[in-house]
Amino acid sequence: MAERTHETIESGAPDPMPYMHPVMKDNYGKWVFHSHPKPGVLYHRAENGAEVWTVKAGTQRQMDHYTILKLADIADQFADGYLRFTTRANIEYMVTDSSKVEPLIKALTDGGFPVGGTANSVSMIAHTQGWLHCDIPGTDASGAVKALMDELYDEFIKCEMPNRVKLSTSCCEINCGGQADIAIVIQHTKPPKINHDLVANVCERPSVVARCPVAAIRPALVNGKPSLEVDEKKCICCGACFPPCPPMQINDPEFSKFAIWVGGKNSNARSRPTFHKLVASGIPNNPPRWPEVSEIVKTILGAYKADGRPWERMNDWIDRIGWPAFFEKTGLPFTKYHIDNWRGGRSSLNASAHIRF
Amino acid sequence: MAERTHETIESGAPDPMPYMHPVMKDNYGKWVFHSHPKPGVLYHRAENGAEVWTVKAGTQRQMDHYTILKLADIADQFADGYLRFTTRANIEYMVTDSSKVEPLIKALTDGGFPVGGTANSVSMIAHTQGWLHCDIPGTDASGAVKALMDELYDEFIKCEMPNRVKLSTSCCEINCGGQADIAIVIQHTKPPKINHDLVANVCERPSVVARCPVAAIRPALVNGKPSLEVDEKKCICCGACFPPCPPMQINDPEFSKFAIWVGGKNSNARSRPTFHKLVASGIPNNPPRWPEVSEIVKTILGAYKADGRPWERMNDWIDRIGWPAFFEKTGLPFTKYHIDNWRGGRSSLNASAHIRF
Amino acid sequence: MAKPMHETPNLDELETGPWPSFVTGLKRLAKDNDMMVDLMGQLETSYQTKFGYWKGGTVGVVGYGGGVIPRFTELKDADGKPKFPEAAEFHTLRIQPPAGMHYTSDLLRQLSDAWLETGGSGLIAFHGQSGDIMFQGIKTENVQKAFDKFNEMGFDLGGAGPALRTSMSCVGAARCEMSCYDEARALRTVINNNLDDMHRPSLPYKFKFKFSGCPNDCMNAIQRSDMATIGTWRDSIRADEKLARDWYAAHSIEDTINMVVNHCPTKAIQLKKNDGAVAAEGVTKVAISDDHCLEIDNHNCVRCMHCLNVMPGALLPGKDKGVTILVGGKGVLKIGASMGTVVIPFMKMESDDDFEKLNDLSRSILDFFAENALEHERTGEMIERIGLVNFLEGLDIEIDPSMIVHPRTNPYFRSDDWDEEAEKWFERKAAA
Amino acid sequence: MAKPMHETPNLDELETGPWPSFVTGLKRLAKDNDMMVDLMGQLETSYQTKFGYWKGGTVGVVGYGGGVIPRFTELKDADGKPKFPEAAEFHTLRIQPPAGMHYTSDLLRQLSDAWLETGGSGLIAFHGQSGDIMFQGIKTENVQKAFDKFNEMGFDLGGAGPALRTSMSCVGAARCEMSCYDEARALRTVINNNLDDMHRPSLPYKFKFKFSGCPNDCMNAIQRSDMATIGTWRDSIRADEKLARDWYAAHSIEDTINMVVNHCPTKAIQLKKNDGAVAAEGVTKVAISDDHCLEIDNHNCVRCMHCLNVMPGALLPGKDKGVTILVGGKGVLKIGASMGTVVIPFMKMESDDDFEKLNDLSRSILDFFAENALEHERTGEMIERIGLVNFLEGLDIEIDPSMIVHPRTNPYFRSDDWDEEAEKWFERKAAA
Ligand code: SRM
Ligand code: SRM
Ligand code: SRM
Ligand code: SRM
Ligand code: SF4
Ligand code: SF4
Ligand code: SF4
Ligand code: SF4
Ligand code: SF4
Ligand code: SF4
Ligand code: SF4
Ligand code: SF4
Repeated sequence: MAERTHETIESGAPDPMPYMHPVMKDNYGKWVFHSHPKPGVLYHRAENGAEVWTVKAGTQRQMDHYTILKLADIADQFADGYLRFTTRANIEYMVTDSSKVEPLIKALTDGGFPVGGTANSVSMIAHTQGWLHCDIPGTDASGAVKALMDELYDEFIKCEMPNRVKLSTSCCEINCGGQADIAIVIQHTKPPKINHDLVANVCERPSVVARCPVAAIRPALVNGKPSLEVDEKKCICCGACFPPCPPMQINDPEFSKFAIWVGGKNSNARSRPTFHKLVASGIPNNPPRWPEVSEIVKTILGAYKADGRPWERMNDWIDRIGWPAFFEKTGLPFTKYHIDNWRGGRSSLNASAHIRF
Repeated sequence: MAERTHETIESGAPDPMPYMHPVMKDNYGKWVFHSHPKPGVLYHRAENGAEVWTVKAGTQRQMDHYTILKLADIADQFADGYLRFTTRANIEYMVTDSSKVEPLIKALTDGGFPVGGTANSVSMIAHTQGWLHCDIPGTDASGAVKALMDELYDEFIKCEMPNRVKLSTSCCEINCGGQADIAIVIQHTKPPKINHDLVANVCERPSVVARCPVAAIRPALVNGKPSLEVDEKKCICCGACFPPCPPMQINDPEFSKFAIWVGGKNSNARSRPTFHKLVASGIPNNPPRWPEVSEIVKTILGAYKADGRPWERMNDWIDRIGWPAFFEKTGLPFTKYHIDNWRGGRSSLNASAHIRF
Repeated sequence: MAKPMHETPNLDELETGPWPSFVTGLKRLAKDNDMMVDLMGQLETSYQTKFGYWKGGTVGVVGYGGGVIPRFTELKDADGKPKFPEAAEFHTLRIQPPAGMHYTSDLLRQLSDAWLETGGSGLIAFHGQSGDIMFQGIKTENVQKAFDKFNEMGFDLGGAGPALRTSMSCVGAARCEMSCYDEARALRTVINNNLDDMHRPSLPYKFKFKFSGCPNDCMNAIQRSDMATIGTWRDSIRADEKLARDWYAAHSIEDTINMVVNHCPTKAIQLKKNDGAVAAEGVTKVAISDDHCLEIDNHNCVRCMHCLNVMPGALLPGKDKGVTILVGGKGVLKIGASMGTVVIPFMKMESDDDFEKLNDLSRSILDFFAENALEHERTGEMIERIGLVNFLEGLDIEIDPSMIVHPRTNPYFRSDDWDEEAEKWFERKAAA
Repeated sequence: MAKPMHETPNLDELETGPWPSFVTGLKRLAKDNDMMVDLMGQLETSYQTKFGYWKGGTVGVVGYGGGVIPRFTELKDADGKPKFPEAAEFHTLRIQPPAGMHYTSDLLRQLSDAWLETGGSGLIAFHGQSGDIMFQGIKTENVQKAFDKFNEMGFDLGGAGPALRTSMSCVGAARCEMSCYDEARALRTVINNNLDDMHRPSLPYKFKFKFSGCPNDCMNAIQRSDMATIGTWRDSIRADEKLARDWYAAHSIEDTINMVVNHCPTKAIQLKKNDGAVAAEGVTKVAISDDHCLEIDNHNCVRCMHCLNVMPGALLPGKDKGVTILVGGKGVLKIGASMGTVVIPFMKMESDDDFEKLNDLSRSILDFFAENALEHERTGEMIERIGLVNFLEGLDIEIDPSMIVHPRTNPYFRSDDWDEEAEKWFERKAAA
């Protein structure tokens, strides 16, 4: 390593003000109105009448140098050199002159960036690392998302859903992608295969034992070496033992399947935040385009779109029609796995005579 | 014992038909309408136009021979010799001639039986054995109920509550009285005192250990004899160890207090059935009239009566106004004990930004 | 008899006030009953010391292992002699009442007379919380005699201990338009075919059945019983326009909205302009005035009963009636109180066959409980331990989304055979 | 550079379709970047074998214990040599973005240029799920150089490992009328005063803060962070009659009922006849037409945001603004996912003092976590283990009924000192 000339400044999170569009800086905390002129466009007005139009476009999140330069150039051409990213890796350009909106949309569209993702559209999928970078992934996240967004392209550039739709994809059950209206998460279906030769050196055995949520792991001597042993009857294949102990290989090309969860909601609008619920599993992990996943996601979105009422999020819709109707309308099979048998699962059982017929 | 001449017939639950008022028998399963002509009176009409008026009155549940004869005589005089009891130990007389309603009411009232308990009144308190008969009671049930019904007499004979009000009283935390709009349950506040001399002979020690919900009991040798030991830090004074092991005396004149719970609801009307929730505790166990209990019950009923809307049960009312308002309106103190720290308690925490100010 | 009364200053206080006084009753009995004199002595002591003085024991009748609650006094003097000897034994006989708790005056008198005649205290509770007639206060020596007398009259002991317990059914079909099945018949079918488990306690712990004719659940069955049978219906709510108009005439548009429409948990009932059009499939439509009608989307109605309760007769349960069955309700020991949860969303309850099926199901559940519960474990606790699915599989009951409020929220399950499980569902759907 | 591309038939498939393709981006980089050539080789292999090939390790920068995610290939030939040697090391630098993720075009270019210049792959993710700019793909030897360059530009590493993590705040005050406080300032106050815990990981496990300007919670803070700071207000919802009338003009009475009124979780908002009377205390009243007005009972409004969302500008947060703080949100390990729960129902967030208090509170919570959590235990799990009350007492926070959905339903508590606890409440009430 070359000689170091710089001394670290622990500067932390930078002040955004130097990078913020002047109209936002000037009216910081003074906005009073917004509307959705068209898909992909937001309009905000401040107390003093100042106006800003935001044009929002999808990106691939993992961007190369040249894509970044392209996005920067568009900012210079149309948006006074300012932009921001949303929490879902969409890009937003702010303009104070409404006449710039359409040219900006054209530039983005021509550049390959779909304009949309606002209001009651399907926004970009929150996703994770996958085979590109993580050490424990069961699938690829960027690839599955690219494939799925291709299919949902129309729903991104139009606002035709009952309310906002937030999707996430995660490449292991740790679920860094989070709770969502529809969450797509890879799921292991077989217990880990243990490479006993490595355990002694690589794993902190007591802490691995402690990690298992069902106490399925016991210390054991295998071929005279200290190793670990899994009670396969107990094991729920959660994969929690793998990160701290890679010789407990949980990933398996055949036995990693996608599961789909619906009705997660983080906002406090109307109902309290709620977790997403399992609706489908056993879906093949089928790169490069995972068509079986797209199929089910589209089926669910289709049912929601057809039947949901304005402002009903996915969970609100299902609350209104009931879970039996959800399975009916989507044609998804209801299995014993939908019935929770984890700690506290009792609270999800129907302790009432409330039944729809 | 004298020589036995009878051979047991395992006859089980008797057929009610021989004891059922003819109008009910004739129209069994064919009723189509009811109304509430006045407090204490029900009107039912059958498909074929047959009519029946029911007059309902309170009793002391634990009745002596002479009271029973009096009730039987009233049946003969006004109600064709038929009667029934409700699940809350109220008595019901059925008459097919509306002109008999008022004389029947008069006879009951004159006889000391309050007519009421129907519709949106406060019905009789479901209660338990207490010192009269149980082997583990912390208080008396019949006495506490008599004292409280004296205070609630007016609410029994009138229908002025937003909806039906169901009360219960239990003489230990086992709560044979059950979930109720307002439940009054004695509560121990100190760990059991162990009479070590008796444990070895009287208690099945392993099963006592297994009973403790917080694993606070350990086998121990005391003065050379096998006994039990309680970790007083862990013990939650639930009393579960006492029935199988009476030398673990949990009852204590000073440290048994009343707790009051509200919002339990068993019917499926509107919301699903729900459990009652703790609102007050530390209330002295003060025979013979337990005035402190009555005071709080009346305060709660008063707030509900004033603020509840028609058809709102206690739980519906509180759901609408929120718990902070409940504590505000009743003036009851909110303490750390209201916050559940038992298994699964997490689900009762406010995991949202939904807050009333 | 002539034992003088003890001083009972505390109990005396309970003779004041308008509510019927059990103390007055006890005193009246004590006039010619020494047992009651001494019972009052002990009870008064409890009021003074705030202590109970009973302990259990073993008392029963020939051939039965339960049904009597034995009570022996622990209130003794220095020599170990009971302070109130006449009430030193004060057992209770639990006797099952006619289903629905119907009585004639004669029956009441006969029961009460028999009680006194056979040595009972004269005190009877109508009824205990489990539904028994509780004959309270008798000495060991008289227990058999009293039982025999009741048994001759056609009455039988109820449950106690780790046994099938006495059951309760609501007034239901006898006098209630909400009733969706013959509750009394169901109770007698289930209980009377399983009396062995009541009279010879050998279950892991108690087991209770309760029967309510509709989801108003006047028997608190979901909360208080291991197996709750609740009436319901599958087709559309029936409406009576005349009664609906009558109801509206006595109320207002605001009442209709605030008291009926807004309380529907699923917004299945709506106030609509009266357009005269016919109702769509699955919709109950009833005019409440020339201007307005109510429309109920029955596929979204959860049979909560509220609108039927508010507008009695105007709205009535459908005709395709039956029951929902929930399992696992119980009190607070030791995992916290639990409500029953749905195991049979719907089952017809009309024909002899239907009742036979209910009987078979009850027997299977009792058997499963007997074989699989740990000692002193209630059905609800057993299900909590083994999981609902294992319970259902053990009973060969098919799973259904009506059994849950929502599917699982955690990934903690092992799904090797997802496809086979899915196949089962598709096969059932295809067969339906 | 001139390493030839590997065959990537699978990845190539991801170049079709309308959505921007990361594969196209990778390929473009690979043209003049051998690391990317080999990265694509390994990634294609994963697509074929359905296996990941990275493992972790230890790589960092001088003085810091975290912020770099090291990745070493495990895809090796028989001799243990990497099959794709140029991508054998492929670390990520997590860099904290400006709060709210605002950029100028120049900044973007500078960051991207610096990344290439210092040996980075040219691949950058805007942003990771925790909010970092993820500079993905650099060899160990270049890590320090790249960091130094970013640091000179005013950027710092984010969190990784058992440490304080990079935070996120919504666009909020910068462009949103719902915003109830200065989110960016709050983020920078809390994070930048606790950088030691970020850069030198020594907490029991990770700790995340997230900041949302209102209960819409666009940062998913309640679900995704150990401490969520959510904007709210205490006084009445503000109304703008002009905008309300505009909104109504574009809608209808049915829309008003179905889209606004019926979705209010507490029925706090009602449609009323426009009687011209003044609003009662705590009531927001706004005409939407000459005939009708909306009335909001603010004491019963739970600040869910729904009506404000549907009628933007017509209804706005009140003026007495501040934040609600929830603690304990986290992912699924190992007790199942948990949401944060309320520990501070309301706290002003305007003055310097207010921000100082937020800073103190954050520090106290971090300290309590550091001292009391077990290894690899998140805050939510710790609270689950020790109980919310112990957590609150440890932090000297007063209990409040807003912290719960309902009081306990079980009698499993020991209440010796009920009276003292009650007294505390009465004293607080008297003092208030
Ligand atoms: C830009 C962004 C914040 C940021 O700093 O990055 C944002 C911005 C806005 N959100 Fe959001 N939300 C953003 C992520 C979220 C998230 C989190 C997420 O996407 O993962 C949520 C919670 C989702 C959930 O519940 O699971 C979220 C829940 C809402 C809601 C509540 C929706 C509901 O009914 O449940 C509103 C209210 C509304 O829709 O009017 C809202 C409203 C808005 C408004 C209308 C606020 C305003 O007045 O400006 C903004 C317009 C967004 C649009 O594109 O239509 N925003 N919003 C985020 C854009 C993400 C994206 O690119 O799609
Ligand atoms: C990179 C990122 C996904 C992404 O592509 O965006 C990510 C990637 C990883 N997460 Fe995550 N998590 C990322 C955001 C999250 C989030 C979302 C958030 O922060 O809002 C969560 C859910 C919220 C939470 O904190 O619980 C999340 C919950 C986890 C967990 C589960 C923690 C739990 O208590 O349940 C783990 C497992 C662990 O920590 O042992 C984990 C572990 C990991 C590890 C470190 C796995 C490992 O043991 O090696 C992954 C490193 C991947 C890599 O090679 O870069 N990650 N992880 C996100 C961080 C990027 C960034 O810095 O901006
Ligand atoms: C007689 C009795 C059944 C029996 O076989 O013993 C009975 C009889 C009726 N009940 Fe009940 N209920 C009876 C106990 C109950 C119970 C259980 C209890 O009291 O412990 C409940 C459940 C309570 C709970 O939820 O905790 C109960 C919940 C209802 C409801 C639902 C109320 C609600 O809105 O939640 C209705 C519907 C109504 O009010 O119109 C109802 C309605 C009725 C009707 C109107 C049914 C009818 O059409 O005839 C009967 C009139 C009762 C009256 O006095 O006003 N009955 N009812 C019970 C009288 C008890 C008493 O003396 O007070
Ligand atoms: C007599 C009665 C109260 C009353 O005055 O009405 C009663 C009295 C006793 N109950 Fe009960 N329970 C009575 C109905 C109930 C009910 C209500 C019901 O059956 O609908 C419940 C709640 C429902 C349930 O079964 O969980 C009930 C839940 C309990 C429990 C808690 C069971 C649990 O799993 O949580 C116990 C404790 C036990 O069984 O070990 C218990 C135990 C007892 C014992 C046997 C206490 C003991 O260990 O000695 C009491 C005998 C008192 C006595 O001297 O007669 N009793 N008990 C009720 C029975 C009368 C009858 O046969 O009609
Ligand atoms: S979801 Fe799992 S595999 Fe994917 S980035 Fe997170 S920890 Fe890694
Ligand atoms: S996969 Fe999960 S359940 Fe199975 S052994 Fe590993 S940690 Fe335990
Ligand atoms: S509540 Fe307790 S003390 Fe009272 S009867 Fe039931 S078991 Fe006995
Ligand atoms: S009172 Fe309850 S908690 Fe205490 S030792 Fe006995 S069983 Fe355990
Ligand atoms: S449960 Fe239903 S059927 Fe039975 S009495 Fe109550 S309201 Fe009538
Ligand atoms: S019975 Fe059905 S329609 Fe009527 S209030 Fe209940 S759920 Fe609504
Ligand atoms: S959280 Fe609230 S303040 Fe922040 S961007 Fe979303 S809507 Fe606006
Ligand atoms: S913000 Fe308040 S008034 Fe508006 S919908 Fe939500 S709870 Fe109701």
